[in-house]
Amino acid sequence: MYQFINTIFIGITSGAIYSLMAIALVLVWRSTRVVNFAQAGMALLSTYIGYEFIQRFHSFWLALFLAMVAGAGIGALVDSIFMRTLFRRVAHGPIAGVAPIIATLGLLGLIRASLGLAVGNSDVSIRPPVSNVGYTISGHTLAFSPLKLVIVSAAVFLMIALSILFSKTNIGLSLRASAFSPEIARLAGVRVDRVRTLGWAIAGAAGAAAGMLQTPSGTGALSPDSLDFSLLLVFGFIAAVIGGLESLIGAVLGGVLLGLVLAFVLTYMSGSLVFITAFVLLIIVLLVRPQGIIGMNRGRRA
Amino acid sequence: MFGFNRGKLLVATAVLATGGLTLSAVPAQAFSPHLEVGVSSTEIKLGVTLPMTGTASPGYNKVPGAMKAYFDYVNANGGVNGRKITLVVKDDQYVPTLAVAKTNELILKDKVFALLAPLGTANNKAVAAAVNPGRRGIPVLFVNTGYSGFANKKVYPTTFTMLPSYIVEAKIMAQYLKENYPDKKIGLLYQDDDFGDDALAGFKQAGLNFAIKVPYASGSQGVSGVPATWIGKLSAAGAEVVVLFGVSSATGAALGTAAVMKYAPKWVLGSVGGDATTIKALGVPAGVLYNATGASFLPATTDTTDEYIKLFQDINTTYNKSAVFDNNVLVGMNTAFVTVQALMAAGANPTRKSLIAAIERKGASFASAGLTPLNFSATSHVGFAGYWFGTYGPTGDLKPNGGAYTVYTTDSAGGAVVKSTYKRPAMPAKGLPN
Amino acid sequence: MHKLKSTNLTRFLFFVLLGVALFFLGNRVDELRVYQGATLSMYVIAIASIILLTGYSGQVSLGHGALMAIGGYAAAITREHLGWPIWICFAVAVLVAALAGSVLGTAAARLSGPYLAGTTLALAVGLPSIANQFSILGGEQGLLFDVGAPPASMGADFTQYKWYFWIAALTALIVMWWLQNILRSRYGRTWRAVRGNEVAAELAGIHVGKSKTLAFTVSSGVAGLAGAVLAMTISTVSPSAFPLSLSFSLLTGAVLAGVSTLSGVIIGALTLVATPEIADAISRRLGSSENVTTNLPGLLVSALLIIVVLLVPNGPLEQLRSARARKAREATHQ
Amino acid sequence: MSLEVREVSVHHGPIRAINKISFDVQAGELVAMIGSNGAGKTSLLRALSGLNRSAEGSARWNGFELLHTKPEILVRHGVSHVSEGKSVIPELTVEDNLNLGALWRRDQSQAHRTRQSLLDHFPRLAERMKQSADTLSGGERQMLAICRAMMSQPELLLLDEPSLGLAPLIVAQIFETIRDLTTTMGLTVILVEQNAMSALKVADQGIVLNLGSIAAIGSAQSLIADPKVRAAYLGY
Repeated sequence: MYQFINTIFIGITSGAIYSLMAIALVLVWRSTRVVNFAQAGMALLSTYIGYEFIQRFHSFWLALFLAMVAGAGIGALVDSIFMRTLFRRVAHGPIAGVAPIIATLGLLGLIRASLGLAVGNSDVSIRPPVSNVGYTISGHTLAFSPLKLVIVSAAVFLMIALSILFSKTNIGLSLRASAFSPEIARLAGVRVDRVRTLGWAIAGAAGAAAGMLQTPSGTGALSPDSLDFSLLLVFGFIAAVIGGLESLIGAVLGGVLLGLVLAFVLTYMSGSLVFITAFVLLIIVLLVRPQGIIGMNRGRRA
Repeated sequence: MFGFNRGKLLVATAVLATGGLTLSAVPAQAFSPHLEVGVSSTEIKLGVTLPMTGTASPGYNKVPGAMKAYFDYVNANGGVNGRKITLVVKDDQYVPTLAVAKTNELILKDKVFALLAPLGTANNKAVAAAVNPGRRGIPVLFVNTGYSGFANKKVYPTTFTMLPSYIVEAKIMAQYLKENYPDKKIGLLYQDDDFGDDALAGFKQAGLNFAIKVPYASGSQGVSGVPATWIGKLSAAGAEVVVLFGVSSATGAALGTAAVMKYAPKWVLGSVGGDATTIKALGVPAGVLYNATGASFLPATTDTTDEYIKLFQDINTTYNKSAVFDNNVLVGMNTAFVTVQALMAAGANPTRKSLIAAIERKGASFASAGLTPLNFSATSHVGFAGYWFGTYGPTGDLKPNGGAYTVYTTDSAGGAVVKSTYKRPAMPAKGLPN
Repeated sequence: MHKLKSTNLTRFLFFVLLGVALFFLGNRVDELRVYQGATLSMYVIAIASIILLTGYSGQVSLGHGALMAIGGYAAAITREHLGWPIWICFAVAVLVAALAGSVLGTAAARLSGPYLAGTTLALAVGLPSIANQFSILGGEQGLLFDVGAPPASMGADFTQYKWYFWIAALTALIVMWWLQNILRSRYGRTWRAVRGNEVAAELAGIHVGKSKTLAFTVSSGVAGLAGAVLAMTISTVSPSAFPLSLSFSLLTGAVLAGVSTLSGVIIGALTLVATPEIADAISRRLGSSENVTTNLPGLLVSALLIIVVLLVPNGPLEQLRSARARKAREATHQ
Repeated sequence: MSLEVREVSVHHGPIRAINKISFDVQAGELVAMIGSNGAGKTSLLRALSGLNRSAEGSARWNGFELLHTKPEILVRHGVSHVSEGKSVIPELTVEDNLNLGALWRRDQSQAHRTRQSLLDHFPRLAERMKQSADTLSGGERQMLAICRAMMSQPELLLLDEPSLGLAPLIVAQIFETIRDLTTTMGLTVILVEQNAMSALKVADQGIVLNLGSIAAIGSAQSLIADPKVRAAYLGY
């Protein structure tokens, strides 16, 4: 029973971390129809910037805020000087489907290598801002700590806040319109280029939050070659696809579903099945619903 | 779409021509007839492939720097019979395809004399099969893996191992556990591939039973939530002693997560993932390691009373930009130290054959920081085959249990685990073999 | 600019000619270049499989590394357990990978862009870890794949690598020739129609789903063959030989080659093989510090990729062609 | 207030879609622009609305140059374009599609009033505010597209083939609505149509395009009466 409850906690907290990344991916997808593989690199860079701020100001929370600002700046920069040029040049043909993937992969490599050049390939570490020791209830320690509470809250908060932003505000309407039909949005007077850049900026900030929160929740280590960030990208993307790519709630649901299924398979079946489980879960979900849990029924080809 | 107009033929020809140019633009390397490949009157060239970048690189990418540092120290003190040693480092990103390609470059383009300390089981196996240094007579010195298969002289005739095999380690560890924790429930975390399979074989041979065995997929330790499931299973099974037989990142993740879940069994760390510096660099607080048991075949990295450690630390400061002196650096330096002795033993004008013969003949008497003997002989290419156990102090220093190094040795086959009587000889003056 | 009459025969002769040229080239260069030639041929096949899928049927796969793994393992198991001749092992690699591809392709045909990308990515991450679950797959160290020594009739100084190169280059030539033929066939036209406009193709009576599945199947089979060739060049198959980065570098090669046409495939392969070496040389010339030598190759490859995507997104050949077309147009306008 | 088009040319690669054409449109007029498929109607409209910014020449609305200006800027200067094929975003609700047209406006209370008066005009849309736009019928979508453009309170409205794919009865309704809007709101409208007869019937002026040049221009009645135009474009 205790193990069962703990497994649920493990699933939810790890799911929350995948969700944070999934949210960032969904944001870029929703505002520009690009699957942003550079998101891992942008998050890594933002987290390094956050680490520098921690060294300077000795406050995780201030550093988190500044890292998110930096992440937003990085996102905006990537879009305005990079993706905009790309879209001007590749609008049509088979390349239009792969160019954004290739370009963002290239960017991921560029950020990695530049970071490696700048800071070297060894680790630095970020301490948890609040206790990461599990809560104890009647003598049992749960796999759930104040830090994990912060992470889950952050994922839920971002989901709610950004969902409101998207569905209830004028900015959100501009974002959605620009993503679905840039031409019509333009004709309606939406400054599509700026709106897209804004979408990237918000995603950059969300990605920075994911990086800053996941690092201390793991071992705390940070390096340009960090395995954790590549895996965060892969699992975040899988979560986003499971959730349906169009919806922030879907991103969180996808993340939590992935987290729970992984936790239960690893605990009750075999610890070796991590990657296979992720693949099988994705296939099952997509066979039942090709557009993800909360996807649009008449999904656009993109 | 595929009409062959003239333009396309032109382009195709141009591409072919460029390809041809690139392919043929290799200067034919001139070499004197009486000197072996990779040996000139002033230089001996060695080569290493290992992950310098990528997710497998942390820790291991410090080894070449350490080896270079020791070679530079030797070079500054007259070199090997007047020749300087250079080490060509290639990044294989832990991918066998790249390991083969880079090893080919080392042999065919850089023309190295011997391969040194290549890393990784799959990589070494692919290189052995595709590049076949064995058939070409190219020495592969001191592979940096504990997979027991490479000690098979028939399959890998020019390969020498340095690390004790995982089987040896597991057998000795089993003995230690049976002696010290006879009635405790013991749990095991292991990597679910050949690394773990070797360990399981060793534990099984020694007749040790685990209350619970938790496998993990290589790489999955970086996935959020995965380490928590290990700890969940270990604690649910009530394991009081837990053996962590994985890589550093897995050990670190297990220890860190256990602290979060307030699970505090007696930890016993395998040597691969047991380097305190690496674990601490992963962000795990030193306190978590406190009182855990660790194993090594080299002196503790912080033991400055040891003459080798003291010398290597000095060399590290002078020639390695004061890199953090951890087990990777120590292993690198010690490997380089043994390599220099092998080169010296191979004669005034070493050949690949004479190098292999020298190690087979004199290898067992080579000086080294190791606390167990090197077992090289005409019939054995196995290096170290023993371990001592220690306890991590509050700052993460591994100190031998009982104050002195008590070393156990065994072999990868059915041999018994015995207490070693080996007395390490004194270090050659200034750590320079002669 | 007039077109030479293109028939199956001229095309066949072109490939024969190319083969003869490669044969002489193989005799003139040193051992390392011969080995790289085998790797190059492997990349030609693998990149062709990507171009076929993306350029001609408009689907994106991030998981072709996994399909290569399937082919590689199929060939190795056939060789090790049945001891069949090498060309049968290659054929088995094609069939098994194509079978896996058809299953995956059936699912893929229902998925639009990013969903397919996600599925194939998960496959690339998930599949290699199966190797440790079944002992027949040999675990982390993998299986040996020994294609055997070159026939004695080739002479004593005919090296193992030259043998690899011959097999790989011949395989690549046959694959390219066959692909050119299939692309000019009914299937090729169907794929292009689907790529151009799915709705229009559907109206024209093309079964879009079937057509896409077929393209995925053929592409997977070719990828499987590339996997077998890769396994030959490293004489083993192991999970770590097919990392996610392999799938990514194939996409990179396809973009460098120009995804819309097969004819640039050699450029993509050449760049993949040469760039690390060039980067290595540059970094060694510049590199005083370890940090530079370690990170510069990655930096250069990424930068090259970004430059190509931004400046010549359709590949250098396509760029050349359109530039020439523009010039020709201007000439006629005057 | 008027639109002055002077020597405008539009290229599509090597093909010249519009060849140096000039004409004027007076404020408050409804101009039907007709011509066969490929005559260059849509190309001209896209140049005027900033969607194609490679056009040459000059087109001024009240002295403001339209060519080479981004569509999102033109909207702010009173020029709205409803592009070909039901210019609505099917993934958004009817309400969102409407609101989209006025997002750029500082004064949202004004936008609210505009919306109210449009909804009074089109009760069908008012009933379907929360539905997604792809649940609407073709005619309703076209209405929605026009309303979205009206939300920007344009002075000059460019309409590209609003009748495309609609039943004749619906087409008549749409044209009536356009006529109505022109008169009651004092709009200036350029209506590009294949459906030449229906368009000319509601228009004040007509322009006939042929192969990128103006073939005929004049009052709508005179064009309907012109036998050559009748034969070539009106089908009888």
